[in-house]
Order: sequence, then structure tokens, then C-alpha cells
Amino acid sequence: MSVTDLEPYTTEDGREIGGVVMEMKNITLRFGGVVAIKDISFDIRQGEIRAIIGPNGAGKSSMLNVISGFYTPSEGQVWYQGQPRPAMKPFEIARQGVARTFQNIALFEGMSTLDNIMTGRLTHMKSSMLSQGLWWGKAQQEEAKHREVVEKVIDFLEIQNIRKTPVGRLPYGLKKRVELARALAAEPQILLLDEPMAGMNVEEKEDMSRFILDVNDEFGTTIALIEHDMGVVMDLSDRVVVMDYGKKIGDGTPDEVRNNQDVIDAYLGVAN
Amino acid sequence: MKKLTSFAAAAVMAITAGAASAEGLSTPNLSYRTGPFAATGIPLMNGQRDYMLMLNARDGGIGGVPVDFSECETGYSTEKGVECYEATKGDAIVTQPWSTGITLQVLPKTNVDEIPILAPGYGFSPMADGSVFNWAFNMPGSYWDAASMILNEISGNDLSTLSGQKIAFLHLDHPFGKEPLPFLENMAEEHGFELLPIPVGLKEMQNQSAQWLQIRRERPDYVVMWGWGAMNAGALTEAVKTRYPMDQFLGVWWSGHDGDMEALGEAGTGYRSISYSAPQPDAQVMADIREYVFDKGDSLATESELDWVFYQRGLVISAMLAEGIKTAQDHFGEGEITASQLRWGLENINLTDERLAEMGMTGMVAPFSTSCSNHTGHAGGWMLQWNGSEWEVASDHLMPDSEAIRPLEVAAAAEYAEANAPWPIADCE
Amino acid sequence: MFYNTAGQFKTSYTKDQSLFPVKQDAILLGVVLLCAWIIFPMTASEFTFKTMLMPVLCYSLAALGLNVLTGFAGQLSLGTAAFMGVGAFACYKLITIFPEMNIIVAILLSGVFSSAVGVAFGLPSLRIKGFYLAIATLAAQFFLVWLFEKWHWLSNHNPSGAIEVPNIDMFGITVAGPNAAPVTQYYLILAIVTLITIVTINLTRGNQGRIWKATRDMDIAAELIGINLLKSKLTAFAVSSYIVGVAGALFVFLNLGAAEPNFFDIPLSFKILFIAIIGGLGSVMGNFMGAILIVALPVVIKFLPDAIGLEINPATVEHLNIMTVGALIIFFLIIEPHGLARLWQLIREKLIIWPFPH
Amino acid sequence: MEFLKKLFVDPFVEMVSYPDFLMQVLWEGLVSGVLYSLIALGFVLIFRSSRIFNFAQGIMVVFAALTLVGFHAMGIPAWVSVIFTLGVMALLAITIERVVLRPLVGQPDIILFMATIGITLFLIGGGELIFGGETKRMITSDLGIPTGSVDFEPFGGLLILQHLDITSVAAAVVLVTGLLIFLNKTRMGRAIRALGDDHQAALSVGISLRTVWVLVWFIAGVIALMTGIFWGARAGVSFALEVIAYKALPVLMLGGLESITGAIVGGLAIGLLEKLFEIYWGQPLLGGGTETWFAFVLALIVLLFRPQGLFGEKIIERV
Repeated sequence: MSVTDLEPYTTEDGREIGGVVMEMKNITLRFGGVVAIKDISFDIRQGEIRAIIGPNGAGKSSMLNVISGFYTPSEGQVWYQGQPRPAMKPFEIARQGVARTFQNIALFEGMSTLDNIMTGRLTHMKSSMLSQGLWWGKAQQEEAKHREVVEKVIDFLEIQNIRKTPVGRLPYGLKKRVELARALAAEPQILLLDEPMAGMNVEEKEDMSRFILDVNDEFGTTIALIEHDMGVVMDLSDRVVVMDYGKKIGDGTPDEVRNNQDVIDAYLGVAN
Repeated sequence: MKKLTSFAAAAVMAITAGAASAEGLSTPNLSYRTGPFAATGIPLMNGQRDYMLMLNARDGGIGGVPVDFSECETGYSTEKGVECYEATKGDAIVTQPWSTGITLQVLPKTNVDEIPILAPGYGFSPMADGSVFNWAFNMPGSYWDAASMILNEISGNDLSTLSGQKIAFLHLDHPFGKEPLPFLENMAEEHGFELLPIPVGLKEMQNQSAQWLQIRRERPDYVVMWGWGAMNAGALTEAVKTRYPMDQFLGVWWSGHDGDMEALGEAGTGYRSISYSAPQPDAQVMADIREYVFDKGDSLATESELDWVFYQRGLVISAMLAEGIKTAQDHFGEGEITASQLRWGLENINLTDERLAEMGMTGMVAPFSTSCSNHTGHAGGWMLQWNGSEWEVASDHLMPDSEAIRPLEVAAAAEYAEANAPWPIADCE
Repeated sequence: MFYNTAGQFKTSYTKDQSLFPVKQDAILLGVVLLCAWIIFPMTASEFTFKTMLMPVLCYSLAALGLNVLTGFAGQLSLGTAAFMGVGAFACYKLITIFPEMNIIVAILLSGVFSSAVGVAFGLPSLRIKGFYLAIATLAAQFFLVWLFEKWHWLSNHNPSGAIEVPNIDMFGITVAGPNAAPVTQYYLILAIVTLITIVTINLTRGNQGRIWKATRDMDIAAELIGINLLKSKLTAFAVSSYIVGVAGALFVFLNLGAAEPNFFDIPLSFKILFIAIIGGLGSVMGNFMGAILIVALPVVIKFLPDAIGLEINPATVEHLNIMTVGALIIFFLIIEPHGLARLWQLIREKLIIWPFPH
Repeated sequence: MEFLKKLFVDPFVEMVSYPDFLMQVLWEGLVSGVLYSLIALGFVLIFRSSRIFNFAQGIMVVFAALTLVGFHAMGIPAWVSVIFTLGVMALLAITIERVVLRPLVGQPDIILFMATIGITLFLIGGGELIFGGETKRMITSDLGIPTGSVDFEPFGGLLILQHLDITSVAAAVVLVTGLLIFLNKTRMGRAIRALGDDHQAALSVGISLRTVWVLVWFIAGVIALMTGIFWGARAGVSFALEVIAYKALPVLMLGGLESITGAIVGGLAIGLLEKLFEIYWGQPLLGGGTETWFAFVLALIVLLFRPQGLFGEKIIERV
């Protein structure tokens, strides 16, 4: 199977991979004189787990920030669901079904776990401020309806017992999980994970890998993740983009990438 | 929260119970010994306090009933003033609000609470019309009186000579400073002089360089100041700096504080301040104050303060109140008079030269009398002039132009009553 | 023991989301409401009404408004008093232009004006953050107070520049102005404060509350999960300024009876900020506790020596009072930076497990 | 049209017609600006080293001046009083560090800010309790500060410069120069600056955070004393002086909370511009009194275009 093959197919473990849902076309990103990303193109297909890897400073995070709309590319375009994405504010992009987690945890520290995850639902909530102020009736029903969705996510990620705990008090690993829960609660088209395993111990990494696979399997969510832990990535993902110094040096299945000489030179040689 | 409220409630009960147990004639003073206006307030309030202490020590009070002269600190804040009014009104027979802002707020309430308001030389000038302002008194002169006397002084008693001249009105941007504006505007229109109001905000009192640059630019023939607290010192300093001629610079009676002038020394020579009181260091009352209060260490004043204009004016203010009380006591034949009896007393004061002599206060205030239709007394005053080291009386006894003021007072009072309807109006006939 | 939560189970999400998942909280609130609605009005003197009960309520409301902005949406404002002023002056203009208007309607409407001004001054919040924004709100503070003083139309050209509340009747009862009975005014204030408090609680515990809190806790992350920051901040400014404006109108019309422009100057802003912070940022009930401490306590301190017959120079009392308030602020910040509300939470947590330590 | 003329033509015509008056206006603005700069400098030093937005800076000005006058009133010679006052300011710095700052280390900025407001109230109450509420006279002549003035006659007009103002400008220049030398050339000074850039780095070179804090608060106290002497000499010493502290805030907005250059340039700019605006636009068109808000609105407008202030560095946001 090659990268250019865009027919839907079914993976060995029985997941349906569809057509292209998002495509980067010749993305370049500059900060002043510094080029963070240089002319990168790749696509993300429906239902797949797509990884972006590369050594530190390769421009992975910048790439993810372009996808989530936090940075606007200096050149090139992001195509989403078959159309070029116009210049938008990050929150508009989120409302189009792109959810993400953060490398340095970005939870709302002043709120409980439950409330944090509930914020994931806000793109789906409709009741006006007036009816919220009055509470009884529409707002209350809506709150309960979305609470059900959130409770499912909580069950799924096995964090029932910390539901009412302020997130500030949680240990690192759990915070990461709550962040994933918040992104999942949004029921996104594309889920972006920014180094989901950074700073975790082996056990936590295994848990997180399991959750990522389950999310993809159970909800069919398309996932794009960046990670520099090669081992985990290769096991998890369907296809991998490799970046170095802002350029794309490899793209394909884990096996293809593993055997790519440029990748071995630039990345594996250094990392191992 | 509950505990706190119950504590608060208990404390309040303690207060109300405590306030009710005070004895004698309760004449609370809404004083300010803190904040940016304390400097000018303190000598006045010391004078007021010492006079009452002296009466208690010398005569056992007024008509044999001791005076309970308590103070409530307002810091010249209107909000705190109202708080003080509410706290002290329980058994008070008079309220002395000590700020035009507080006076304006308390004014409508005194009608309901039936407590006379005594604002000697401040407050709302139309309070002179006693038929509308039943409960308010501002003897011996109102701000309009003061403005009128200043205009008389600079025009040599002929306002038409001011025609074509420019008078800057440097005032505190506060109800107090704005109070004489309607009168001055009226006079400017009638007599053809240009009035240039220059407000000084509360935050600018100590840094008036912008105002004085404006004065330098406009070159007014006279600068008339309605300043108070830290504003006076600020203005005088700037006047010296900009070389404004001191003999063309005049102030209301609250802008003649010895402390400010002493700081200026020679540089302030020629500055004038209208005053309804004149210091008389050798008056009998001063000897009594020293004997019964100051030498006993009961006064809060310092030795040098006793001769200050403001301290002695404080004495005059308390003396007028005492006279009102005495008048009421004599009329009703009771020692412990009520608030409404005092109202009658304040409305029927007849302070003659003979009476002043009896009080040992000859020359400290001009004789005057009040009546139902005249709550101000319009005693007139003197122009005090700074000679480089102290105040000198630099004029004969001056009188305001009552013919010009009266119609304005009546009109403004009627307007006030209309705006605050339903408003009781007494029949003075 | 008294706060034993064992045996209180929730069987639906709706019940779990109710205001008082723990029964004792509801009882406690009931007691407080009983005091506020029945016991205080029956026992309080006019002085207590005018200088403690009513100001505490008005200040609580203003602090609640500030808390929506600062405590919930994370935008520090030092211009609260000016927005109270907008509310008060708007109410004054409404009442004098439309004398037939019901006073309650006028007060609730005047919030709309302060809300609009608040939104205008909130616009820079998208670009200016933290202390810079706080100083920027001072621009509103100083500019508006200056405007109140210079634009004489606002006070109907009153020579003193102050607004004075005329006697206003509602259903045949005088509710505002010098002739109004304090107890009537108290009930009106209490009713409006209760109403707005309930609405604010609802707003802050639901979706809008989460949007604000997300904006406060981490604005970048908030935007990336789909929050329109401009809208979130501006709604916070709008709701906050509305509440603050109503508080200003209430305070002037039903409690003070008159106000000068400089009443709305910066010391008032700070006083309200103290209340919000001492009470607890991000808390609704904290505002009431803060107001009791910052508004009522100084009054008690001020008049206590006199009441127990102690002869102290009133200036000294005032100085000690200012010092005490300053020291109290520092003290409370040190023992519990999250305010009295959090302090109560901690006590409550202890009470829930009491008398068993674990 | 008429209004536009008043807005865009008349002020400039007047400036050109009366250049001596314009010079006087600029001089007055400069003198105020110098004092704003000094107060802002106190703010910046404390903010850089401890992230504390020290609202008490203004009140420290009054407190220092009152203490000085108070000592002198006890019969202590003027310059000895200055030394004693410095001692009191040092004591104050130590007390604040020990009683307020240390227990609050690590709290959010707003909490520390509130604590400084608490300090402000405490100092107001305490100061008035000790020294009394009335305005005091600054011991100008005892300190050897010249009074009187010099006249110039530029363009046939009149320009009056007060000796006091000249002295205060000169003294401020000396103080600021000294401070800059201290910050740049001494180990302790560099530590203070390093702390502003990076707490960890500063700690790792073995500088005690507490020592730095006490020192910085003390320096702020010294600046406060000097500001108090000169401002007090102009307008008398009382707590009404605290309002000038507010003027330092827009200076901080304009110059940036952490920039020493910003504080100096911002202070001068605001002093000059607000005076120009008040005299040539505020008084003729707006009824005066614009100095209370002009600086804030100016800073607000500047910040809308440069959110980091005139001297701050552009921040790239990251997640």
C-alpha cells in the first residue's frame, strides 16, 4: 500500500479508513526571519491514526498549531473536507470539529474534572444566556443531556473517581487523561494530540496508547498526533510523517518510514 | 456568615442602646480630622469643641444643662457623613454636617427627622429662605453673601465699575466650590464683567499648575478663590510662582487659613479673605477658654492655634449654636430642649452688640438676628488681609447686597421645593 | 455530625447539578434568608438599615458584578465605581425624563446603559491583558468621573453637580427619596439583590460560567477548544457592568438618596475590589461575606467605642479603622488567598467529616 | 468647521504666538514628568524583581516625607533626619518583606497586588495616627534646597523657572544616573536585573531572593523619599499627595512594567503631553480637568496598537 492510494480500505484489525479529510498543501510558516515549516504537504485520511514525528525543533508543534488554526501559515493552504479552509479564528476551526490536547497541559486549573470535560461540549450547546440565567427548563435539560455524553467519556477513560476533584490537585498522568477527555467530549472530526505521552512512565504510556487506539476504534475518530517517542508511534499509527528542520523528510506507513534512509540519518541516527 | 451577621447585629444593638444613654444637650459635630481636608478642618473643630467644653466647665453647660458635644469622623466624605448623621441623629437636637455635600444630602432628611441643620457660613445659600428650608440655618452669612461682599470690595461698592473686567473664579470642583456660581453668573450678566470659572478637581488640589497656567494666559483682573483643605495651600503656592499680584487675589472665608499663610510668609502679603468672624485674641472669651479648657489640658489645640482665624471662628460657630439653645430655653422655659424647640431658638436669635459683650465676644462676629424668613442673618463680615506674618482686618464692616441676593434665594428655594415635592412650606407671616 | 452527607444519594444528573447537593447547605441558606427577609427587618433600627444592611446588600451586588468579570472571566478591573456611576446617572435621567416610569423598571433599565459603556471599555481587553488591562480600566474610571462632573446635563444642571433623588411612589407607597421608610427600601433592595444573585448563580454554574472560567484559567486553550474569546470577554463585561450599574442605581436611589460625581471615584472601586477578593474571587456567596467584613465591620468599629462609653478621639478611631481594614486585607490574604468563601469551604469540609477525623 | 478650527488650528496658532508661554507649559510638564518618572521607577524596580505591582509606592512617598518632617519637628537636624528617615524606610522594607511578602510567595499576581493595597491603607492609617492629619510644611530651606526663581525673557516674553523645580530635575537626574550605575556596575545591581529576567538563573548564581527584595523595597523607599521631598516642597506634605501615585500607572502602561527606560521616557512624555493637552485643548474645549484621565486614555490608545507598551518586546504566544 502506498501513500497515494486513496481508495477506502480496511486495516488488519478491521478499522475502516476512508478518503482524505484534511490536506496540507505546501505549508510554509515563518516567524520574522525564522522558518519553522518549509513547504510541507501531506494528508490525513478519515479514521486513521496519523503521526508526525521528528527530533526536537523539527517544527512538529508548529505544524500541529497550523492544523488547529493557532498559527496561520505564511504560505500554502489547509484543505478541510475537500475545500480550502479560509482564514479563521482558532475557535471557528474548533467549531468545525477539530479538537486537540496540549504538550504542556492546558487544563482549566480552577475548575473540576467534570467541568473541564464539560467545556469540551460547549461547541454543541445552544441555550441562550437568558435561558441559562433562568436555568429551569431548557438550560437545565441541555445541561443534563450533555452531562450524559460527558459521563460516557468519563467512563471510557476510567476517571469516574476524580469527577469532582479540582484538576489542579491531579497528578500529571491523570491531567493528561482529563485533557484527552475534554477533547473527546467535543466529538471531533479530527483529534489532534500534542505529545500525548510526554513525561509519562511506561505504565502510563501503555494506558494512554490503549486509550488512543480505543478512541479510534470505538468512535472512528481520525487522530493526528505528534510524538518523539518512536517506539510508541510506530505501534500506534497507520501512517507517519517525519519532519526535520522544518522540512518533510519522510511519509508513509511505519514500516516504510523505518526503512527510509533520510529518516534513519536525520532522526533514528540521532535518537538512538 | 451567620456568625458575622449575628455579631454585627449584636454590635448594632449595643450602639443604638449606647447612643440613647447620652446625657445633656446632644449637639453632635460631623467633624473631619482625617484626609486631605483635615488641615483646615481641625482648628475649626477644635474651636467648636473648646467653646462647648468651656461652657460646661464655666457655667455647667447652657441654662444649667451640660452640652454633650460629640464628634463623628467623616473625612469630608459625603457617604461617611450620611452614616454619621444616621448614627448621631437618635437624640441629637441639631446636626452640624460640615460639608456642603453632606448638607445637601441631609437637607431633605432633616424635614422628615425634624432635626435642625446648622451650617454656619456654608451649605446651600437659598437655605436663607426659612419658609422653604424650615430646618436649615446658615447664619451668619451664606456663600452668596460672601461672593457679594467680595465683589463689593473689589469694585469699591459699585459693581458697574467691574464692567469689561475679567474675574477668574478658582473653585473646588465639589458642591462647595460650585455653590456661588449661580449668583456670580447672575452678577456677571447684570454688571457686564466676564466670569471665568476654573475648577480644581479633588485630585488636582495639590498640583494646580494647569489652572495657574490658564490664569497666566487669561490674565484676569481678579482671582476669587473658593478653596478648602489642601487646595488653598496649592493655589497660594502657585499664585506666588506665577507672580499673580496678591492684592488681586481674594478668597472665601474658608480660604484664609493661618497655617497656609504662615507657610507662604512674606510672599503672601496682600492676599485677602472675606470673613464673617474676626479674631480677637484679647476677648474675654479667650481668657475663659484658656482658664477653663486650654490650661487644664482639655483642648486638642496647640498654643499658637488659639489665635488663628479658624480656631476663633470655631468658637463663634459654637457660640451661635449656644445662643440658639439659650433662646429656645428662655422661650420654652425648659433646660433640656428638644430638636424642634431648638429650631425655634435658631430662628429667633437676636445677637446684639450687648449680647456679644456679655458673651465676651465683642467684635468676633457682627451682630445679626434671624427670623422665619431669614435663616441666614446676613451679618456681613470683614476683609482680612495677610500682612506677611498675620491677618489684619483691612476693611470696615462689609454688608452683602441683599437686594440682589434675596430674589435669587427665593427663586432657588422655590425650585428646590418643586423638585423635591411633596415639600412642606411654612407660612412666615 | 451536623454536616453528615452520608445517605444523601443522587439518582439523576439533574439532581447532581442542583444548587445544593448537600442538604445542610440548603438549610443553612434558608436560615440566612430567614434572617434577611424576616428577622432583620423586624429588629433593625433605622441606623442599622441605612448604614449596614442596605449598604452591605448594595456593595455585595456591586462586588458580585465585579466578580463576574474578575473572578469568573479573569479580567481585572479597577473601574467598578465608574460603572456604578453610569448606572446611577442613567437611572436619574430615566426618572427625571420619564417621571411616570416605575422605579424598579428604571433601576433595572439603567443597568443596560452601564452595560453598554462597560462593553465599550471592555473592547481593549482582547489585546491588553493582566495589569495592563487593569490600568486601562482606570482610564474608564477617571474619564467617566470627569464626565459626570463636566457634563451638567447628567445632573440636570444641578448647581452642586450632585444627583438628588426625588420622592418616588410605587403603588401608593413612597419607595425613594427622603420620605421613604427604610424598611420598604430594604425590601426592594433585598428583592432585586436576591433576584440578580440567583440569575448570576445560574449563569456561572452552567455553560456560560464554564466559558468564562476557561477564558480566565487559560485563554489560549479556551480559544482552541472553541471559545470565542472576544465574545466571552465582552459578555463578561456586559453582564458585570449591568450588575454593577444596577448596584449603583440601587445604592443611590434606595439607600443614599443623593450622590456627587466624586462619590464614584477610585476609593469606591477599591472598596468593591476588596470585597470581591476578601470574599473570594470566583465565588458568589463570598461577595456577601466580604461586604459584611469590609462595609459593616468598620461601621461597628467606628461606633463601638462610643456605644460602650469609651472616650476616644474620633479621628483616632478612624485612623485605627483604616489601619484595621488594611491589616485585615493582608491577614486574610495570607491565611486564605482565595477568600472567605474558600475558608468556609474548608470549614465545611471539616464539618462534613466531623467528629471523625477521617 | 468652527469646531475643527478650534481643534486643529487655534492651539497651534497660540503656541506660535506666545512661545514664552509654550515654553512655560513645557517646563511645568517636564517637572511633573520627572516626578512621575521617579514614582514609576519605584514601581518598575519592585515589579522586575518580585512581580509585585506595588500600589503602595505612592503612599511610601507621603510616608517618607512625613517621617522626615516628623523627625525634624522633634528637633533633629535636617540631614540627620534624612538619615533617620532612610533608616525607617529600610525598616519598612524589611517589615514588608517579612510580614507580607514572605507568607505570600507564589500567590497569584492579583493577590500580591491586593496585599500592597492593604499596605497602603495600613500606612495611611498609621501615618495619620502618628503624624496627624494636617498638612505639614516640607523642610525645604533646612535641607539647603534653594527657593526663589530665575526669569528668562525668550522672544520678549517671560519664562519663570523655580529654583526648587530646577533642583528637583537635577536631583532626579543624579538619582537616576546613580541608580543606573548601581544596576549595571555592581554585583547586587546585576542581581536585581537578572531577577527581572529569570528567577531561576538569578537564584542559581547564589543570590538570596530575600536580600534582593529587601534591597529593592529599600531603593523604592529612597526614591519615594526624594519624590516626597520635592513634591512636598511644592504642595505641602499630607496624604492628599497620594493621588499623584495614580499618575505613575499610565506611565507604566506606556513604558512597560519592566522597562526602566520606559519608566523614565514614559514619565516625561506623559508629563509633557498631558500639560500640553490640558492647556491647549482641555481648557478651551472641554472645560478643563483633563489631566486626571488624559494619560490613561493616551496609554490605552497606544496599547491598542502596541499591546506590549512602547518599550516592551513583542511576545510570540505559544502553547
